[in-house]
Amino acid sequence: MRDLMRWGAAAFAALGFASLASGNALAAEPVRIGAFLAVTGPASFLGEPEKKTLEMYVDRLNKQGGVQGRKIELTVYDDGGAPDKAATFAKRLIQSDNVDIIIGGTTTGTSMAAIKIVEPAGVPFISLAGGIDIIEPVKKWVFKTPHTDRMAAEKVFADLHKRGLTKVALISENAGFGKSGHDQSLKVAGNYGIEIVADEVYSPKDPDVTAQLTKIKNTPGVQAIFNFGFGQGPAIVTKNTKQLGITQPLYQSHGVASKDYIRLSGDAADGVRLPAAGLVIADQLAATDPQKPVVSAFKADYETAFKSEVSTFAGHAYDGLQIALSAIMRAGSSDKAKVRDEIEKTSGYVGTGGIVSMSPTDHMGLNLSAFHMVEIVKGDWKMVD
Amino acid sequence: MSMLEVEGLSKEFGGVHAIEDLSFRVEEGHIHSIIGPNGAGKTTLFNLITGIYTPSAGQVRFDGRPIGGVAPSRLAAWGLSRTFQNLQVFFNMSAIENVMVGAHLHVDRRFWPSLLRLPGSVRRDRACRRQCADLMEFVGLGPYVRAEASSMPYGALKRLEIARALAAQPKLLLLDEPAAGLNATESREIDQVIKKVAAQGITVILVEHDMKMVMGISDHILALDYGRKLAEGNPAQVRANPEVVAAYLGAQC
Amino acid sequence: MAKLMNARSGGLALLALVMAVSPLGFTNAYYYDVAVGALFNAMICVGLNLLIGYGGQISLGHGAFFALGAYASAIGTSRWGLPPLAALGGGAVLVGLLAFVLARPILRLKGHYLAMATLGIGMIIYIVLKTEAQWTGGPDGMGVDPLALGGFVLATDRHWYWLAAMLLLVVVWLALNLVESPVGRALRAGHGAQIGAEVVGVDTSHYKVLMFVVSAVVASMVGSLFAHKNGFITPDIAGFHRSIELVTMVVLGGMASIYGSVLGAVLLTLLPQVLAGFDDYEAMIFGAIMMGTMIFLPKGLLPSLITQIRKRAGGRS
Amino acid sequence: MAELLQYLFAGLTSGAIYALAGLGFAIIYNASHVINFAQGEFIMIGGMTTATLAAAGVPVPLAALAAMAVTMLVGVALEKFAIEPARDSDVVTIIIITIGASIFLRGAAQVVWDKEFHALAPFSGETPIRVLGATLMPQSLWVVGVAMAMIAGLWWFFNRTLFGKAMLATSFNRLAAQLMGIGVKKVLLVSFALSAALGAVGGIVVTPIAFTNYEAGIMLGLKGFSAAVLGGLGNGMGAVVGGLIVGIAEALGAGYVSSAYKDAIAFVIILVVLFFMPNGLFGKKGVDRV
Repeated sequence: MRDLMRWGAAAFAALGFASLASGNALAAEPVRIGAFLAVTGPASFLGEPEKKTLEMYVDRLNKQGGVQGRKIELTVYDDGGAPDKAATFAKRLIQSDNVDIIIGGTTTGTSMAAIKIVEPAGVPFISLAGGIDIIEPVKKWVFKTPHTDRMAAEKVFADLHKRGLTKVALISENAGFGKSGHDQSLKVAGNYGIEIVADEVYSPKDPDVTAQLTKIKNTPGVQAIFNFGFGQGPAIVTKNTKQLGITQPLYQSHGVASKDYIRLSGDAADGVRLPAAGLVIADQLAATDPQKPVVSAFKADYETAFKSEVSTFAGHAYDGLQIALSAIMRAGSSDKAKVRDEIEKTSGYVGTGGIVSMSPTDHMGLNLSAFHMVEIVKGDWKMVD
Repeated sequence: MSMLEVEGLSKEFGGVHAIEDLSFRVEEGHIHSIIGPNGAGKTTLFNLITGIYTPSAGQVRFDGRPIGGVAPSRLAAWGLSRTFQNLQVFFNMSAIENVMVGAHLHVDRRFWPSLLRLPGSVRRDRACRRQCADLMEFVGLGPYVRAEASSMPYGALKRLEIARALAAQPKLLLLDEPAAGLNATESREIDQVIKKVAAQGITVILVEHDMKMVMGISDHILALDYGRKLAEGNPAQVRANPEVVAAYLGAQC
Repeated sequence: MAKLMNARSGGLALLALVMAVSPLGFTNAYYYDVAVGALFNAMICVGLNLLIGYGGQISLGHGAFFALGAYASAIGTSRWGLPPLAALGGGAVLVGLLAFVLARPILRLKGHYLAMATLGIGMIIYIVLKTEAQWTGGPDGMGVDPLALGGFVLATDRHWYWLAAMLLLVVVWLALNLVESPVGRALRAGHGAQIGAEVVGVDTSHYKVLMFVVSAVVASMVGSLFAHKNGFITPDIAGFHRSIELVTMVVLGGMASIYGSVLGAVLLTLLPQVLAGFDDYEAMIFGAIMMGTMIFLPKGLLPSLITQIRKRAGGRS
Repeated sequence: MAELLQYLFAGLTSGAIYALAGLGFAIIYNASHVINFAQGEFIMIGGMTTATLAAAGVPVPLAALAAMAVTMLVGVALEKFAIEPARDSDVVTIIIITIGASIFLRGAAQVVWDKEFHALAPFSGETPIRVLGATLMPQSLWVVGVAMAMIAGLWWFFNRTLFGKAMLATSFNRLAAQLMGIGVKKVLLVSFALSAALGAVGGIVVTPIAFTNYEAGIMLGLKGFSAAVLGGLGNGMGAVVGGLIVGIAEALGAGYVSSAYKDAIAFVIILVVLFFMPNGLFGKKGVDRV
């Protein structure tokens, strides 16, 4: 029986929990930043650069002596894009790792799940996901850095409006990002005099979407197609559109604002328009653009460090970290309530995503001017406005 | 009325007749043996009688009722039970549990009392366990009452199946080669068991290769060859039948 | 000692003891959170083991029943204003009916065909949950209110831990009752030798159907609790991965071993937390552990362990 | 008419991809009655190896050969170190082992490669072929053609070569095969090597259409399993027909019913078929031996 008890204790306690316990308090209390990101899973090409960016800058800052003489301690967990895992890791960051602030939530789903944890716990939380539900209605402790899917839709519709195209076919990915973008598109289309005449979806890993596009092609009056999704889906949509000989202009969302999309789509991407942050077209920004030095520097940093092209997602993480650290510096401590107040007071911060000015009613602080409409010409971005 | 009536029974597998136009009767209280060389269709016949196979033609009546299309589990409720040549033992259970499954139709098997372990249900189950232990004793498995089925030797498993079949309290018991793989002493013990079973008024159909046993205990014998009836009668008649001797006994003795 | 593991009272007492003592090692609420997840999984796996381990029927779709329970509670309480227990019960009844209707045709299938059919049903439910956004909130999921029982709100992980621990004891007790009853014997017999069971009067398909329903209902009820506890659910909990995870817990812990399921569920819930620091190597290590366990302990952790102990103690007892 | 034809083409493209995935399941099942849930990862490894080698300037045919070799090596290692030692275990145990293997291989792929999507140039250009107002990409014909060639090759292997016949014999009765002097271990090893190679080929021809990344095997494995079961396990032709049915059902479902429910429609069809044909479309009916 005594053996048995020992065995039971070993199984339940030692095997698991003992190894969970992490380091104790260090001599000089560090600033603890926690992150839960979709480093694996379908959103991994968002989460991966986010993680790399956070690690690179935290490392660099620590080498320079940290923040106000305090080291920065970064803890990153991989939620695989699963909301229930994200909730657990958020809890772990708050209760076990005692972080001062949380950056993360690569996807809207994981961010929403974590909100349930951070709000009652009272920990500042800067999400890196697009969904507008994250900050609307405003939640006391929750902020976000990327543009919302609604803004992307608005930017696209504004461009369509300008070109006099009003009848639009929507095709979206039947998963978090695409679904939320789809819903927001339907909501704001009317404001720009746009009528959605076809509405199709595809699954994230479909190898072929010609069936959906054929339906769109045969819908009378379609003047343009708008695709909301990320990953390989939009590239397949783009290729299939060309295959079917569809001549109406194709719009993509900011979810594909990376060279990967162009690489995967090949020639078919020519002429595709999409809203993108300044980071994507750093070299094309006017010299007077206040974002130019920031995005150029970040782009250079990232690309030298990782030998791969910078993406807007990496930029979201960069912005999140900068906003968090400057708030901590302004607050003069890592006191959670003070830091939260300072984040809310962020004003005129020039980031990779745009110029951020938050307020008690706006926990993102970006406006449509943060987006540029770009067109793909001969395999490269060309700024349209 | 006969306990079992088989009329014009045929079964074919992909064009091959395993049983062809077979008719016979089994009288109540008899020990009725079926003999024949390997592949004569004895086991197929058992599978037809117990509802595991559906006949290609003909029919089987048990206690006056046709069994066509009736599930084996219903037939068991009618009073039909059997053992298997290639064991059908529950190796994932203990020996006594095997026998207790045999008593399935006679225990309280309602879901809620079982789930909640109601006292009455527990008490009845204990009684069932005692009866099954007695049955094991009866077939000579006394030493194995606490054993796991997976740890028992072949001969014991044969008897375990008999005990399980008896626990179902059948009117008709079909034994498929109960003495196969047993040594002479064990065979004699099985002999005695079958006689005791018959003495309780249970009709027995026996498939067996051990001629000494068959001739010794049978009231009636049916000889099969290639799925057809070769001969029928009491042991003396069958033994004297030249076709049987040629087809089967000749080869053996 | 091995006998003690099998004996109902000894095993239950040990389980209770371990669950009572474990919190001594919990230094903060997050430990409770993980532990509650482990206990929830343990309950589902005990139910699922009745089907898989004792009944010999595989299911790659139980994640969907779990999710249906969760959504029943989420929709019932937040959209229709039902009391939580009514929503939980209603969900369980609906899932039970659904499982019952599906079970007959499905359980005629064998082996990999059955695996495919259950997988297909799980996927269909997953797609419905993902698509019917007006009810379920779509892929981004929906929020669920905390569990309030007659004015008492289960707000902290500590409360949840004790509730889950008590429920697990009840579930284990009920499962042990069932396994050792005539119903459980009939079920096991159908797995051991189907025809052998049929000819003594066991309607084997009846018991398979029964266990399919029972395991689905358990998953549904735990799903309801999970929804309240987590506060937020998405269709992912109905997905293929969730179903596979549950089966893995059962098989890893040991098929046809109630306590094995508890062990398997607890270890596999903790493992990703332990591996969280391994970054990119996490998946490799996880996969390797899964393979290694099944290769070297093909009967699962607990049964193999018991065999080992028996072997060691063999000479003495 | 053109519309229907376009849907059928779409279904054919996806369906041929699923069929290729399903074939791998069929081969291993044939030799061992094991369902290898890591089959999708074979496809992924084939695609990833070819794509990265091609990107590094290796000619595609050479890259493809290398990819097949690499994948075969993985397949053989999987059999040798994971399946062989557990050969006599329960079906479910082996399922869990192969699922563990798929997680392991996925994890390894993200370490060896990365998490990006990789593309491969289509073998015969990107000019769509027009048929009666519908269009089809040449690469789709490659996929269909390769699937057909594989069916033919497998038929020849299993019916006309001694070793192929021996493999079939092993699947029917392992003991008898053993008594006949057929090395069961060798048969298992070859079946894994063969299906790994097939998976690699599938991955290579599919990558120009659907791209590949370290997780690409999940979907392909799932659809391949569906195709193999629908067609009847162990029947190569069945797996191909099953794959095409799933692909076409999805395309027609997306076209005429609802694109949100197209995957569900495919699963409903599989379920209905299984209700009426418990061994799939072309599966052998198992007889209980008593």
